[in-house]
Amino acid sequence: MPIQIIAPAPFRDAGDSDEEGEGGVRLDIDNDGDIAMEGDSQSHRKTQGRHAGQIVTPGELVTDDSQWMRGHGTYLSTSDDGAQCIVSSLAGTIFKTNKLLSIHALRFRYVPEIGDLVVGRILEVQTKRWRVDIAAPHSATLLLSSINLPGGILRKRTSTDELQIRTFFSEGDLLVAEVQTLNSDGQASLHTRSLKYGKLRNGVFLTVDAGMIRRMKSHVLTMPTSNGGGDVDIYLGVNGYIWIAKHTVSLAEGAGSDAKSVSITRLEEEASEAIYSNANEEISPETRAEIARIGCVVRALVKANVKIDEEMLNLGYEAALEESLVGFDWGTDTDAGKRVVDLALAMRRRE
Amino acid sequence: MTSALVVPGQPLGPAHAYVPGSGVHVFNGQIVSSLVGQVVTTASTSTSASASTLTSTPPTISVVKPSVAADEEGSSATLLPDVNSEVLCRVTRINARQATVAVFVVNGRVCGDDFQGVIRVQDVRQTEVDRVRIFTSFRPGDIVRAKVISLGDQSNYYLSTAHNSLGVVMANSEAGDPMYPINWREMKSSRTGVVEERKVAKPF
Amino acid sequence: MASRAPDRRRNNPPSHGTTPPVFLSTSAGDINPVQAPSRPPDEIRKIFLRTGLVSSVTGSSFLEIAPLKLSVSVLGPRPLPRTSTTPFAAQAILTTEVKFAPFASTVRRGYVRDSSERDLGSRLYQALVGAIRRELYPKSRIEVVVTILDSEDEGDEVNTVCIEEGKTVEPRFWDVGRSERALGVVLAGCITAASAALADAGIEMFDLVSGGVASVFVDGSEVKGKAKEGAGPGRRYVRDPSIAPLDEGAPLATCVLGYMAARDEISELWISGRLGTKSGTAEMDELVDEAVAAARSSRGVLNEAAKERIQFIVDKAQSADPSAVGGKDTEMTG
Amino acid sequence: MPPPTPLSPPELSYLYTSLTLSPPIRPDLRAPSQFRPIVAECSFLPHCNGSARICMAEAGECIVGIKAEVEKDRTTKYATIIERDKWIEVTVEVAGGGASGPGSGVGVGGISGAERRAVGGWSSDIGPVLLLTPTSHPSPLLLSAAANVALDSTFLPKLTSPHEVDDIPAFSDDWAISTPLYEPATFPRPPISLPIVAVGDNVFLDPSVAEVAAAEVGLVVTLTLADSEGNCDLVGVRGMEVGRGGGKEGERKGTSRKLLRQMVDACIREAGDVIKGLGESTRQQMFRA
Repeated sequence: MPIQIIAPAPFRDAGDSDEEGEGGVRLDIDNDGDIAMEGDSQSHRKTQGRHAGQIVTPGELVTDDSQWMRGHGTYLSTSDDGAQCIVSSLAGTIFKTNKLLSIHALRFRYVPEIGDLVVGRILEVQTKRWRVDIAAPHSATLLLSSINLPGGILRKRTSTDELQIRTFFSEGDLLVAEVQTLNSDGQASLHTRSLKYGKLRNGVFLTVDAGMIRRMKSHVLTMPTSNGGGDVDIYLGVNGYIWIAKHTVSLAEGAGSDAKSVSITRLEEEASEAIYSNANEEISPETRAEIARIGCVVRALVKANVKIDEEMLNLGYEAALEESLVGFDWGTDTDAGKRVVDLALAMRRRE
Repeated sequence: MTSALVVPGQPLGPAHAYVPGSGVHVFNGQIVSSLVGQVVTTASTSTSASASTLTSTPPTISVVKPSVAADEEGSSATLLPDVNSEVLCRVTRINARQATVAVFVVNGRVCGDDFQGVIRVQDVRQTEVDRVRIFTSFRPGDIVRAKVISLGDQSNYYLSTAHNSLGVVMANSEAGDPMYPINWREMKSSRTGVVEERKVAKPF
Repeated sequence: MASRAPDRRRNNPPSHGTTPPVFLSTSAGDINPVQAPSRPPDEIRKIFLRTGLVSSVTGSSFLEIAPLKLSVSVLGPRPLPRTSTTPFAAQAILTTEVKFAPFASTVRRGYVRDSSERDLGSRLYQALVGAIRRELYPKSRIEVVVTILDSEDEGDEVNTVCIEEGKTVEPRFWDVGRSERALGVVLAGCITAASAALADAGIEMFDLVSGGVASVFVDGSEVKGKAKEGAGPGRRYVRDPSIAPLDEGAPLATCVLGYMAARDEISELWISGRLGTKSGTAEMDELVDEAVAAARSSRGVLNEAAKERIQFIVDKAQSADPSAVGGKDTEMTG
Repeated sequence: MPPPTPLSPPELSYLYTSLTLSPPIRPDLRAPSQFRPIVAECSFLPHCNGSARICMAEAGECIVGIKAEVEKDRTTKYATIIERDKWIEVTVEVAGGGASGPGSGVGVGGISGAERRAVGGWSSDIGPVLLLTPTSHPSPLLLSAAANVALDSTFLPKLTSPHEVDDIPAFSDDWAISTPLYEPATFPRPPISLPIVAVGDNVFLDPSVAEVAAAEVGLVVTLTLADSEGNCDLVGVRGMEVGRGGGKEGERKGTSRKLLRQMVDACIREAGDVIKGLGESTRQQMFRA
């Protein structure tokens, strides 16, 4: 059968999935790292039976217990008997930090924060800057002065660079950058002034919901793959844009190996020629297959509502290999994704 | 040397025997015409100095659409400004940073529609760039000879007058009288004798 | 000096007066549609194609195939409109527009483009866009405007059930694809004429695109054209079919395509009707081959028409006495 | 809405090379002739004679409603009931203006060209509503699968007045005795339009947006199930606009006849299963209801 036709299934609410164990796992993931949770079990009950992780909708009473403080996604209201109560203003899950109650929305747009690693796509080229789509409410800007210019950091920006702005980035180009500043209306300004950042090549792009990417120490992962695929770089943009590419020896690493001989300016000069090239390297079919497989793992995790981090990606990839999803099995077997996620979650629990 | 007419898609010869010029493209190892016109082959212009390199350059082959008599409009069909094109333009707007112009002649040929361009303050002249002021270089209505330095953004070509031969070639004074150039930065009204400042192109 | 910006919002009258055309004869007999003489099924109708008739645009052409008359104007490459939403275009943006004149068919057409005109426009775009070397014309647009002055009526009267004194008179057959066939013939003409106009405009192309149409019929008892060898039982192919009610019944399917003969590539394809697939694509292949053959025939005319005006200019330049050389119409069949 | 941002050159060239490999590697690891799974629902709009909702994970969602009306004959000015087994026009209008992006309009045309069916005296309006994710374009498959299911689930009220041409026809109110537009187990079945693209020498059914952007040639092939043995009839082929990204300049500008055969052939092989699958899913749901 070349096509799978699925009959519509009635909507399952969170309670149903809890019983099946899936939702429970998701709850764990949502709340780990939240230290205040466990010790607070007593006060849980006081929030009218609502517990962390439970889904509330806008206008729904979260608690009328006065010991709680109002956090993001909630507002104060007066209940019928005149008592102050906290009401949700978002559809999302309840989250507690000490005495602070906040609601994390189920779906939301990415809100940039300083220091975030984001993957973006150039929307427009202007005289001295680019407009970059980073899945935020406002498009970000990247100033010509915030990129590495060919010829090294020490070079002065000239008017020639302005004329050649399109040779660095043009419409549609993908880049990885860091949020440098935010202006008053939340618009981000990016920079790529590090050899870690810059134009993206040698891979595939996919988007997920910004909420599906867990914030980590590092959002650039290098993953060894099987089947002769070699190393694969994964740029997990905090904004939900993901780039999966063949691992390239980054210039910074290259410098580390023979840093003694190459001065930093020489390095910059050598780097300059290549950093804005649009040409891909030679990529073997094996690597391409593994890149596609990782892409499928990401999609499967997102579909199962499992947040993506380094651990889950590694486990998911392992599970995909264990399910012996070689070649094109993944494509013909539409339940493969679900099995991989289940297996990955099981492996996680074991650890 | 010219020959019979060819049409787009018509093969002209193997790709290794010629250097593709204008109006042709390469397909399947063949030089193929992209235009209706006459085939022109020019022997390689390499001078005797290059005789040391023994490889002789094959002749360049191009297809040229014969130019129609000047009275026929539309002959300037495929005229687009390119980098290094010399253009004539009329100043439409000025502000402190740049002069906006409408390009109407490209490489000596009148184009059907005006192309919008800008001359930025730093591109007005070669020396003492920091002291240039747009208001003392151009006024709206001036006819300027300029060179294209970049295709620019979606709406503007970037032009430069940073050369002696480039700059205002025709201008009217504030009173509306034609002016003639008196030096490289001033023009004088032919009627009132009032002198106004311009970035003047060196007359031939 | 550049002229002031032309008024593009309305159709301006000519700046000088015009004289109504006077025709030699307006007798009723001439108004009747020309009855196409019977022709072999593998021969296309005579094509009249000339370029360079409209002086105010970059390139133009006029095409006549029996009742179909259309004119094509090519404007550009010209600057893109200066709106804030216009994106940077590294290569030329092609726009195609097809419009029937209000008087082009029996039923009056409105001035606003209807869905069939928009559809023809998008197909014409498909046919041409690959052939133009758009990368040579950055930051510009090329506009192809087709005006259909006269067309075979694609009306539905054959399919209409006639009611005479309360009795229903069934039509002899149900010509399902009639309106499609009519549009197909128009599209093929548009493609050929637009290629000629683009060539006339001096816009660089990889190849000229010519249009071709073919229909497949069930071979009835009275065989006018010889059945093609190996075309399956009782299949008869007609190149460039006419739209007028056909004696032999309705065609099974019609194929229209834009064809680049020098590269043997099909840039636009449109098949409608019903073809069996018991033997794979064999039935379709036959039909496509016939349409390609029709396109090859019209390519001959297209080549000549594209050269004609240039040849005239060359001759004029070379000849001391320009009046000795006259423009000669290209009228030929494939 | 601003025009969709193009893919970057490295993305296109990566995709192009992956798809031209032998065997090709699609970004989602699908086999070349594998479709994305679809969710199909039918007969859920109470005011329509037939309706369908189709969801595809990435290509979005489409709702189609079919409303049958008695139409007055243009020439006679009488409402007429034409004998069954005559063809009538079905108009398709896309609400929501999905008129931008590659592939738009194709699916619609592909259906309207093919979908002329025996519905005496009825004029059917197919009104699809596209609920799309912003990055996707109206996939011809999405539209035509929705139209297919909607047509397959369409019922018309029974005609009660005698067959008199001068009369305005009268119909029974009883939906229990309504007749299906497509009688079960009769042929041909409602058609389906399959999008297919070619990259290099490989052909791909149901291309994703990125694959369309990298493809060199695109077609929409409309087929209908002709008999119970699974043979299909080809009822339409149309060109589909593709991005032509990734390839080198001067290469393929159209399709060769060999490639055309290859593409149509791939569609013919799969169409029967797709139509049967959709039909089964529809009948199961109708039966349950």
